[in-house]
Order: sequence, then structure tokens, then C-alpha cells
Amino acid sequence: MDLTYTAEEEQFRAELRDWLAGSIPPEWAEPGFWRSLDDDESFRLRREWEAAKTAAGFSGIQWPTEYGGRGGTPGMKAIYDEETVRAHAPQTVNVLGLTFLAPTVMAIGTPEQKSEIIGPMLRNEVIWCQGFSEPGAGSDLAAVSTRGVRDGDDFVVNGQKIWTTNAMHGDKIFTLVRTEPGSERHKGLSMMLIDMHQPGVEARPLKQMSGASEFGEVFFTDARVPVKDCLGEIGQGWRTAMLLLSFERGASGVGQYTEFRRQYDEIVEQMRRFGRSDDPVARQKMANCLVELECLRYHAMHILTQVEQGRDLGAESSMTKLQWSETFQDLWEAFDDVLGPEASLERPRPDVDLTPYQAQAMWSRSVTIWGGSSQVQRNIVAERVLGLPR
Amino acid sequence: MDLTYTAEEEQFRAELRDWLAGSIPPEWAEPGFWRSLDDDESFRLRREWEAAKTAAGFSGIQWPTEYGGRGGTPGMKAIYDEETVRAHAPQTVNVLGLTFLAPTVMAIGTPEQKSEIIGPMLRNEVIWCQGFSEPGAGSDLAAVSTRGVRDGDDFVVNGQKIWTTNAMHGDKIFTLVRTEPGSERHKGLSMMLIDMHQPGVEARPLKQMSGASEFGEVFFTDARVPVKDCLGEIGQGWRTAMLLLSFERGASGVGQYTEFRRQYDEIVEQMRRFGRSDDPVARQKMANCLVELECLRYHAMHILTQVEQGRDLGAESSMTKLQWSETFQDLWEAFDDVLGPEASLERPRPDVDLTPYQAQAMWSRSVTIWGGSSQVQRNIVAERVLGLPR
Amino acid sequence: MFFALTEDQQAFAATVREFVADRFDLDAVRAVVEDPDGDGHPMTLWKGLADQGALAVLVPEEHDGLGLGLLDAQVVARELGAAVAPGPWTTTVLAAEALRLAGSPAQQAAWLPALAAGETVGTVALRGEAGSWDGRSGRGITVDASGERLSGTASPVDYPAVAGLFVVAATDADGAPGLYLVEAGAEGLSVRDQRTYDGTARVGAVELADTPGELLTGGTLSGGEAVGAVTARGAVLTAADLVGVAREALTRTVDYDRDRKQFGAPVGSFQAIKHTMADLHVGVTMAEHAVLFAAHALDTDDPGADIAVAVAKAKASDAAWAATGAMIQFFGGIGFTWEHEAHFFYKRARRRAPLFGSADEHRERLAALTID
Amino acid sequence: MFFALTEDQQAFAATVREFVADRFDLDAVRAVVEDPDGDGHPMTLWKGLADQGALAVLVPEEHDGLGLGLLDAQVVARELGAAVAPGPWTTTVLAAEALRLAGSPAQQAAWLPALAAGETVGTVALRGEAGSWDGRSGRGITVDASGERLSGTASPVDYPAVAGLFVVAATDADGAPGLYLVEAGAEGLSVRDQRTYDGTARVGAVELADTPGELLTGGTLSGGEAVGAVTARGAVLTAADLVGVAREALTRTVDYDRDRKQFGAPVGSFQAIKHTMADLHVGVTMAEHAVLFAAHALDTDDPGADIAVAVAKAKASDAAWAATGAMIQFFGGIGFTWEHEAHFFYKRARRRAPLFGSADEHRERLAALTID
Repeated sequence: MDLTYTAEEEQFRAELRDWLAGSIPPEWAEPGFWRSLDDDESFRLRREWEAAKTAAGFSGIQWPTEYGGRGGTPGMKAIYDEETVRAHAPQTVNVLGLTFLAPTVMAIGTPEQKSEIIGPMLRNEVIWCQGFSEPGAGSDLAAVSTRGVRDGDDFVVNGQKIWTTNAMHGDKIFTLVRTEPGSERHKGLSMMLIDMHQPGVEARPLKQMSGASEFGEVFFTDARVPVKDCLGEIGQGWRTAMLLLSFERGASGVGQYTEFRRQYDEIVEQMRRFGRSDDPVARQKMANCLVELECLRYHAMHILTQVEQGRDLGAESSMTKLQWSETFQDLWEAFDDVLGPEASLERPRPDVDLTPYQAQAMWSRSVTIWGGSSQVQRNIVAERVLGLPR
Repeated sequence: MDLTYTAEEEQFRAELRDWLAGSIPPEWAEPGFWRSLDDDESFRLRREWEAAKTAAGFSGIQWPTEYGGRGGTPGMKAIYDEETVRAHAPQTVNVLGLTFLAPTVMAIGTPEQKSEIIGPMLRNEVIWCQGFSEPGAGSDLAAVSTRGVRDGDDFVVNGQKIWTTNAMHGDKIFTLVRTEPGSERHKGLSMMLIDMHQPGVEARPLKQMSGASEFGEVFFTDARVPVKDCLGEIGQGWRTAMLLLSFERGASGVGQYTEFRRQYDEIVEQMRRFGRSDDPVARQKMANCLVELECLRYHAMHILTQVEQGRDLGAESSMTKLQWSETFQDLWEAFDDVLGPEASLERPRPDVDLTPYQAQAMWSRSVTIWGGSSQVQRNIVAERVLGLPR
Repeated sequence: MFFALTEDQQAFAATVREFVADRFDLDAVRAVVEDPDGDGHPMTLWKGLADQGALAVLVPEEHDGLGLGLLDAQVVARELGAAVAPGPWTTTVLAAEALRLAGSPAQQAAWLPALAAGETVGTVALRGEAGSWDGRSGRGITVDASGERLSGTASPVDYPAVAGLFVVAATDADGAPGLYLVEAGAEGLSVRDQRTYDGTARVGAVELADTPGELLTGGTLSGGEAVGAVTARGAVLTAADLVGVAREALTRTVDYDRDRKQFGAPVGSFQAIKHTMADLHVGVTMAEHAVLFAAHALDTDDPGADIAVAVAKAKASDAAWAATGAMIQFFGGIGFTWEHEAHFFYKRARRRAPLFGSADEHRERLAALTID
Repeated sequence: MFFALTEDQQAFAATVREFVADRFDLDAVRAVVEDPDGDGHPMTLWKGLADQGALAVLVPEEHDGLGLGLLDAQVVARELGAAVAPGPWTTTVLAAEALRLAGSPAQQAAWLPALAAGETVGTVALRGEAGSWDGRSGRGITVDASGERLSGTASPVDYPAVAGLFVVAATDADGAPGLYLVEAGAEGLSVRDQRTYDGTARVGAVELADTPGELLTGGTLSGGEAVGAVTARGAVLTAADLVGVAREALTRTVDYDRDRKQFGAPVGSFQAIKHTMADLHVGVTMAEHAVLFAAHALDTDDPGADIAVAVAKAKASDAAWAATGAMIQFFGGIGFTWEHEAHFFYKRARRRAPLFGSADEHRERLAALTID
């Protein structure tokens, strides 16, 4: 065991920390800050801050320098995740593009796609959305009804996607379209890169139970997509999708731990405020969340080690998803539980605004659903890790 | 709501209580008493006591008087269950015969079967075993490999049954045998009543993890069974079995509650002894068991009402099984948990013998397996009560 | 042995259920939820409930009530929970119960007819901010030496803004607890809106500053017994509401997953989901039993009533919490949207679960009753 | 970043695993279990472990040890747990750790070589009967004013009957805790057999009556710190044992259910069982991580070591409890029989889970560290 980073990595941490200290105003650290802005304003602020971050050399940490990345190590990426959370940096606006699309384009994109997509994405000149789910399909990504019909050099696309993050601020969307009429499930799909600024594409916000709108719906009505804007082979969209999803597997647990651990402390602070911190039963519940949080931290170090050793994580990422999502949900379940009747009041006292906490607690209900529900992840662990029969 | 019993029923209670007070020696109430005897001695004592109970008119409470029963009400049966537990009466030796076989014989037995089976069973002259499970089949009762081949007026039976209660003390066994060669699952089975005192039948005790042997295995090697000793039609054994199992559905929850509630108090007593009764976390765990125990009590009253109203309980008995078995297991899980390191010691102090408690805790692991595992019961509730698709 | 509702009680339940379904469906609920600045007290619903005697159910006949029991009242609570219906029904009934149990004939005559008719909205203020329901950690409100002036803060109080009458638990100068009547508009009384995420309710803190209050006295119960009796009835009616929420959440989830397809099969055919639903069904059924028993135990002064109330509230709180969480999970993404009704159930369950004592508090109460 | 065992450590684990599999399989375990009057200390196993350096692993090289860390030692604990192997390995290692951490050079020289070679069996007596592991509720043993005579009772103590050396936590006349050496056969020392249902261990109460004891002093740690350090190491090694039990229980269950058929399909294809196994796999994996981290944290004096130890013990206790309970359930009836090995795992997990602090006690410790 050696849980330290290299000197070069620590040097990177110092530089990043410096830059973050200078670029993040103190008010961004307040729990309610981002909720206090309207959606467009919040997005604009984040977009600009992140473009500046790219200019300062702190984006695309592990990307090759030829793509404008930093060419860093997995350790640097883990440090990046940790330090940005610690500094209260805002959520990445291009998260799905950066996580999924960019590495896929690097791997199988045409030269034109590489040059047209990656740089502008990194500089936030183009915001990418992901369109993976369709209404009612949930975690079943092969249930694609959106269809594309060839018309000269274009496909004409009709259909609907749902649970699209940043749908209202997206410029382009990558999405699976059924291009072989009559095909079923994983066959006959193509991965398309679709310009959202055209008459045939309409995005609508999807309001969540918390009142916020992190997600949206995207409707395609005779949207036109040039054939050259397919990523990977036409008809082989499922293979592209699987490659794309494989890039989810990384060392993000370090950042998640840092974030959730801070949330733990914030909940503890509220327990103290409302006289609950001496209750032995409430203490057990919180401490059990801490057990799982610390395990997430160790797991992140384990995964980082695997990545550094060049091992394929494969189905292990399903364990990571289960651990972080269930732990996060349990933590906010504990918030509701240990604060008693105060938990559901927006302002239990005139000087206390619990709405940011309540929004987090409600958001926590979604994390076991999206990105492959806990039920789907358990199937994967049982079948692919433990080898139980289908 | 009217949670009282009729005057006639209360009169029955008074009589039964009187008789029990006079027939049960005080030492039978001590936790370790029955374990202190050897198996044969314990069985003999119980058999004799119960024969006396029959003679006193306190067996077959709900059975018609023509069969030697008392012709009582469901309420009297509930009172019987409650009072026998309260008086520390021993477990019935003919339990599976009385519960399952006798009512089935009354319903579909031949006149000879009725006269030959029911009276001797009630007087404990013949002890009946049940042979429902086969090795490895678990809750899958249709997985019957034991086969019977017609030879003149007999069937010649070969095969093996497992999890047979009282196997070492049984005189006869009722069991499913595959009488149509090549048949599968529910088809081609016959319910046979087999004399265990013949060379072709051997019973072996099955030692449990607690060291006790409530169960045994029964081996058939060219055992001979007269054709007239089939119950119900030949080849229709599954139908007979389903009828038989339907008699499990009754008001037994009242007795179970009484027993488990006493066990709760016994565990509390040990908590006090070992200084654990003030621990708020241990108190939560015990109190949660109490919540479930009290719910079992209410549920028993609900079921008794249904029975008195003549309603068919159907799949509702799966809920009863889940509630009592999971609650009982949780209660003894709490014993292990709240007593800490003392829980696993047979004699933590010279004057304290925990072995009867530990045996109970280990026995509690079996109740979610036999009689249809919790998994099987959940399937039944989901499909037959909630109507979810297979 | 008859552990069930009578035909009359079942008919009463059906009447309330049909009325609410006809006249106050989920669209009507949504209108209240989406108007958080509104009073959350729709008159169509209130008048209909009054017409059906739902407000008079526990009030003695001599005060224009129906003179029925808590078992009858819980029928209404359950239907309102199942319909996630807004309004001050529970608190009005509890205020009337306080008067019935602890009030003098004059106090009863002054208020009960108006409460039974729905002309006056009542509410109860039993807990100090961040305090416990049993007063162990002190009450929020104290009475001065005159015995007639109250000061302090109580929270959460349901529907304080529309209440005409407040029943307040307070500690007098000798440290003795008791229930006091405070009228809306009384000197020094102010209501601070605390706003809850449960849009089917309106909640505030009640702040009293040397406010005139009248001790409930001369009835069957007084002092701490009276406070305890009203809290117990609040626990049972809240448990009934939660059971209604839980049952309806489960039924809707089962109905949806019976048909919804994923991976080529109905979601409800996946065993892991079936088993979750089966366990929830058992849990909700047990909670239903427990609420019936607890209501009956209070109606009949059963010596085990203390245990029964704690069991019912603990079980119903847990069942509602579990069933509504599962509702969101097993509706998939759609259950997480504002447009879907799942969050009405979820938020109502979360808010009400700790009222009149959380599951943990009631379990500790059970420990005190059976271990100490 | 390297969060894993080194190749050397993996090779060490493989050596221990293969030795135990070859020379001390489940039949050998059964022989010990079925001879409860025997000493539970088979020499084949003990000598083999000594030959492999498994007893010397933590002992400094100047005392004939290997001078390795807890990370290396937990490798052995885990393999012994997976093999449900009997014997006083854990307690002997802990006694040596007490000497290493708190003993004077002379005390170390007197005992460590014999402990490292397996010539002397050591054990630790840290808890009073029905007490707590952290001494909050007082210790079972006190020291008289001379500082050299000990009286009282400690329990549970593993393998007291075969121990040549006892390391005893006791409170002196000033109320200060410390670790004392007591030799087998000392005046006033008696061992009361308490017998446990876990046949893979032998347990008793150690009763001292004015028994001569020697304070461990002159080492790196002393007093309460020394007691705490040995308890922490006991917690981590027990957690490692429990993780071994849990992983092996899960692996055996998965292997069995992959093939076993019911209702015409492999039991392991039923989704409810798959999901239970998946959750157990995640839980056991997290416990594995936690034990590695805690051992490393103690080895490196990490400032977060207190948290790490509590996390590891809480998680491992829960994981072993859950995995062995599931083993019985999902082997079906056979897992409940004496002939089957499931009960070795189940009983070992149950007995060891509360040792050196239960999951609840360690969670309370976490609360104290992060909430107070």
C-alpha cells in the first residue's frame, strides 16, 4: 500500500489549488447559492468559469495534449476531482460530452469529427447533450423508437428522448437512432451527432419533484442529420454506445467522496443546531452513513490503482455505482430522518433555510434510477462479476 | 371491532386452563427442560401427556364430534393455542398428522381410512410423519423423484424424503410418490400412506446446526404400499397435496404470538442481567421486534375473523408465514445482537445457561426455509395477492 | 371475535372515498400544491367533509356531533391520506378531541358545535421548536403566574393561518403541563409561516407573547394526561393518514409495473421488484391492522392502549416511508418528475412520519413500557 | 497511489491459504468442532503457521520476528477466517503486539522470541464480564496498591486454557488503566470454561485473585494508549478474520446456487437471490477495502486511523453477519444441518462480530469522532 501521489502529481495539486482559490468567489460555497440564480444565469456563469479553467490548462486532465488536454495521469484526474469539490467549483456544464463523447471521438471519430468536436467542447463553445433514454424505457437503452430515414446525404430523424441533462442549454446532442426499419433491440442503430439549433429539434425542461430542472426532453420532428455526423459505423450504433459508456469507468469516486463527506458534515451541523446530535439512535444512523462513505473513499483508491495498473474495470463499475448512489441516498435519507419534523420545513427558524438540503435529499432519489438503476447494476454484478446464470 | 370471545368460548378457556394447571408439572416451564431429556424420553413424555389431553376432551378442538373431536369454534381453537402456550404445554407430537392429514382424510378419505386413521391419531396410538421434501428440492414440492411401481395390489416404492419431523418416532408417513413413469412435475403423482414399520423403510435422524434433531430422513427401498393406502385418486396426488396444504391456513398466529411474546420477555430478562437494558440502540432493536410481534397478534385476530366469517384465506396465508417467520428470526437475531459477546457463550456466568436460547436462535434460521421459504412466499404474495405477472 | 370494520364503517369509508375522488381528485390536489402562497384549505373539500359528518364524527351528540369513536374517525384520515388531500381536518378533529376529553361543559358548548360543523377550524400546538412530543425536553410554551397568559413558540403547527381556535400544550408556573385554548386574533399571537415541501399542507410556528389562554379543565382528563391523550389521538390519526398514503402508493406502483415493459418484459415480472412489492404489501397490511387496533384500544380504554398507539405510529411511519420511496424508484424516472403524482405521496409521508412522535420515539416508548 | 497488496503479500497469502487447504481442511475443522472437550489447538496447524512465520510476522527482527506490519498480519487472519480454522493465532499475535508496543526491552526479550516461534501461546484479557471494550463501564480487573497484584474477572478470553502468557488490561489503585503480564500457573489465576457454540474456538473467563502481574512499561505506549492500541489491533485482525469468513461464505453460496435447481431453473438465476448476492458482494468487497485501509493506517500512524479502525470493524462485522445468514438461507435446508459446513461460518461470524467492539460500538465511536 502506498496511498501517496507522486511529486509531480502533488505539484499539479498545488497549482490547481492556487488557480481555484483565485477564481472561485466565496459566495459560491454557500449551500443555496446556485439555487438562488435562475437557470440561464447559473449556466452562463458556470460556462464562463469553465472556459477560463480550460484556458488555464485545467481541463481535459488526462486527455492527450494533441486534443488540447493536459496529458496528465489518473492520479492527477483524482486530484482534480478532489480539489474542485473542495474549492466548491461548480458542476461541469459539458459533463456528458467530456466524459463520454470526447474519448469516443478520440477512439473512433473521423479526422473531421476529432477536429470539429473536441476543441470546441473543451472550451465550452459547444455544449453537448446526451440522448440515451426514451420515454418509459428507463434503464433499457436498447428500447430505441427514434427512427432515422435516409434521404440523400441526410437522415431524417423523428422521435423523442428524455432525461437529457442540460437540454435547454445544449447546442448538439449525441443519441441513438434506429436507422434500419424493422430492426429490434441492439441491431440497426446508429449513433448520431445532431445539431439542436434546427427547426426539427425542440427541447423542453422536465421539472423534477424538487422543483428544479436538471433534465429535459428533446423532440425530433423531421430533424435533418448529415450522414457524416454519425459516430462509428452506421447500423453499429450499439457498439459505439457500449464504447461510449465504457468511459464512465474512472476514478470519480475520489471527488464524490469529498463532496458527500462535506454533506455529512453539513447534516451534522444541522443536527447540532436542532439539538439532535446527542441522540444515540440518530448518531448510529449518521455513523453508518460514514462507514459507507469511508468505504467509498477506499474503493475509489482501489479503482484508481486498477486504472493506474492498466486493468480493465469492466463490470466493477457497477459496484462503484451501487456504492456511491446507495450511500448518497442513505445519507440524505438520514437527513430527513434525524432532523425529525424540522426536516420538512423550509424555514424551521427565521435564520435557517433548509431548501438547499431538501433539494439535495430529493435529488438523491434520482441517483438510484438514472445511469442504470440499482436493479440493473445488481443484475450486472450478479451475472458478470459473480457468474450467476441469466 | 369486537375483540372478545363468546361466553361459551370463555367457559372453554376456563375449563382448559384448569385442566392444564393440573396436568403440567412446574419444571416443564423451565427454558432448558425439554433439551435436558434425551429424544426418546422427551417424545414419550409428550406422547403420554397428549394422550391424556385427548382423553380429557381437549384435542381436535374444531373437529366434528363424530371423529372424536370437540366440535368447537375457531375462537376455541385460538384460545386453545393461546392457553397451551401460556401453560408451557409441550409441542404436539402428531402435529403434521393433526394439522394436515386428518382434515384431508375427513374430506376425501375412504370410510375405512376415516375410521382407521383419525381416532388412533388423536389418541397418539399412531404417530404420523410427513414426507414432502426431497433432497435438494427445497420448497419445490413438485420435484418428486420417489417412485412407486404397481405390483399386484401393492405399489413398490423407492426413493428418499428429507426434513421429516419426528422421523425417528413415526409409525406412518404420508408422502407424494411418482406413480406414472416418465411423468413430470405435478402430474402422475399419488399421495401414499406408508407404514414405516417395514423392512423397506428406514428413518435416520438429521442433526441440525444447533445439535438437536427435530428432523430426519426417510429412505424407501422396495417398500410395499397397498393400493388402498393411497389418499385421493391415484395419479392425482398433487391435488390431494394442495388440499392438504390448504389446512395450514388457520388461526395459529394467536399461539405463536403468545409464545414469541414470552420469548421477547425472556430476552429482555437477559438484557437486564448483562447490563444491556439501558442501551438506547439495543432498546430500538428490541422495540422494533415488539412492533412486529404486536402486528402478528393483530394479524392473527384478523385471520380468526376471516375464518369465523367463512372466508377463504387463499394466498393470505403466505403473508402470515412471512410475518411470523421473519419476525421470529428477527427476534432471535436481536438476542445475538443485543447481548454482545455474552450471546455466544454457553455459560457466560456459572449460574447462567444460555444454551436453550442459543438453540432457539439457531432454530430461527430454519423457519424462513421450511414450509415454503420466504422467497417462495414472496412470489405467492406478489403473484396471487398483488397480481404481478409471472 | 370481530377484528374488522363494520358494514357501517365500510360504507362511511366508501362515501368519503367517492366524494373525494369525484370532487377533489389529483388535479385539485395539484392546484393546491402549485399555489404555495394560497391557504391550502379548499372550501369544496372542507364543506363536503362537513356535510358528510367527517368533522363531527367524534363530537358528542349533545354538541351536534355523531358521537362515534376513533375507529370511525381513522376511516376519514385514511381516505384523506390515500387522496393526499389538503386541509385542516386532522387538527380540527384533534382540537375537538381536546375539548371533549379535557374541557368543561361550558367550554365544550362554546366550541364543539362550530368545530363539528366546520364553521371553525381548529389546530393543536403541542411541541416546542426542535423539541420532543412527550414534553421530555420541555415544552415550547409556558404560562405565567396568573395562569392565564401564555408565552413561547410551538412548531410545527398545521394550518395556523386558517385556524380560529388553537389548543396549546403549555407548562404552568408550577411546572405542570396542561392544554389551553387560545383564540385566533388574541393579543400577542402571531403565526410565522415555515412553509413545508409537502404542498398538501400548510405549516407554521405559533408564537405567543403574553397571550390570553384558557386552561381546559373540568373534563374527564386534565394536565399531562390530557396532553398525552390528545397526542396519542394525533398519533393514531396521523398513522391512519400514513397508512392511506402507503397503501395508495403501493397500489399505484403495482398497477403501473404490472404493464410497464423493460428489457422485453413487464417490470412487475422481475422477481427483485416482486419481492420488494410483496414485503411492502405485508408491511402496509400490518400497519393497517395496527391502526385499527390502536383506534379501538383508545376507544375502549384498553390497558394495552399505550403499546398499541406506539406500535401503530411506528409501523405506519416506516411503512409509508418505505412504500413512497419505492414508488419513486419503481415508477422509474417518471416518478421523479414534478408532473407525476409520486412526489405528493412521498413528501406527505416524509412530513407526517415524525409528527406526534417519530418511529424511533415510539420505539423508545415501547422499550420504556416493556423493558424498564 | 497503490491501494492493494504487494506481490510479496499476495504470495504470503497464497502460501498460508495453500497450507491450510492441504493440511487443515474442513474435515480437520470438523474434528475440532466435534470434540468440544478438546483444547481446540491442533498442533499440525500451529506448527505449520509457526513455520511460515505467521506468528512472527509482527515481531521485530531483533526478537526473531519478521518485523512486518499489520497489513501483512491481516493476510493471515483473513485466510484463517476463510478456512474457519481453530487455534490461538489472533490472541498470540495480539499478546506480542502488546509487548512490542508497551513492553520494556527486557520484557520484549523475555517473551517475544517464544511467542514468535509458537513455543508460547499468548492471549489477551481486555474486557470485564458484560463490560464494554473501551473500559467506559469499568474494567473487570483491578490492581492493588502495590501495583503488582491483580484481582477480578475478564471475559471473553480466547484460548485461556492453552495460554502460557496473559496480557491483561487492568485499572490501578489510582484508576489508571494499563496492560499487565500474567503467567500461566500464577498464584490465584484460574480459568473458567465458558464454552461457546463456535466450535472453532475455545473461550473462558480468566479469574484473578491477588495474582502477581507485571506492568508493561518502558515501551512506545503506556496506560490507556497501550490498551487502546492493542484493542484497535484486535479489532482489525478480527475484522480481517470476519472478512475471510464472509467472502468464503458468499463464494460457497454463489457456487452452490449457480447449479442447484429448483422449479426447473438454477436457484442462482432467480433475480431476488441474484440481487441479494450482488449486494453482499458489494458489502464484502467494501469490508475488504476497509480492512486493508485500517491495517495500513495503523502501520503508518495515519491521523485518521481511529476512524479507519472503527469503519473496518463495523463494516466487517455487518458483512460477515449478513453473508453467513444468507449462506444458510440460500443453501436451503442442507445449510441448516450439522453435516454441512455453513454453521461453522455462521457461528464463527456471530461469535467474533462483537469482539473488540461490536458494529454498534464502533459506530458510536465514529459519532464521537465526527459529531461531538
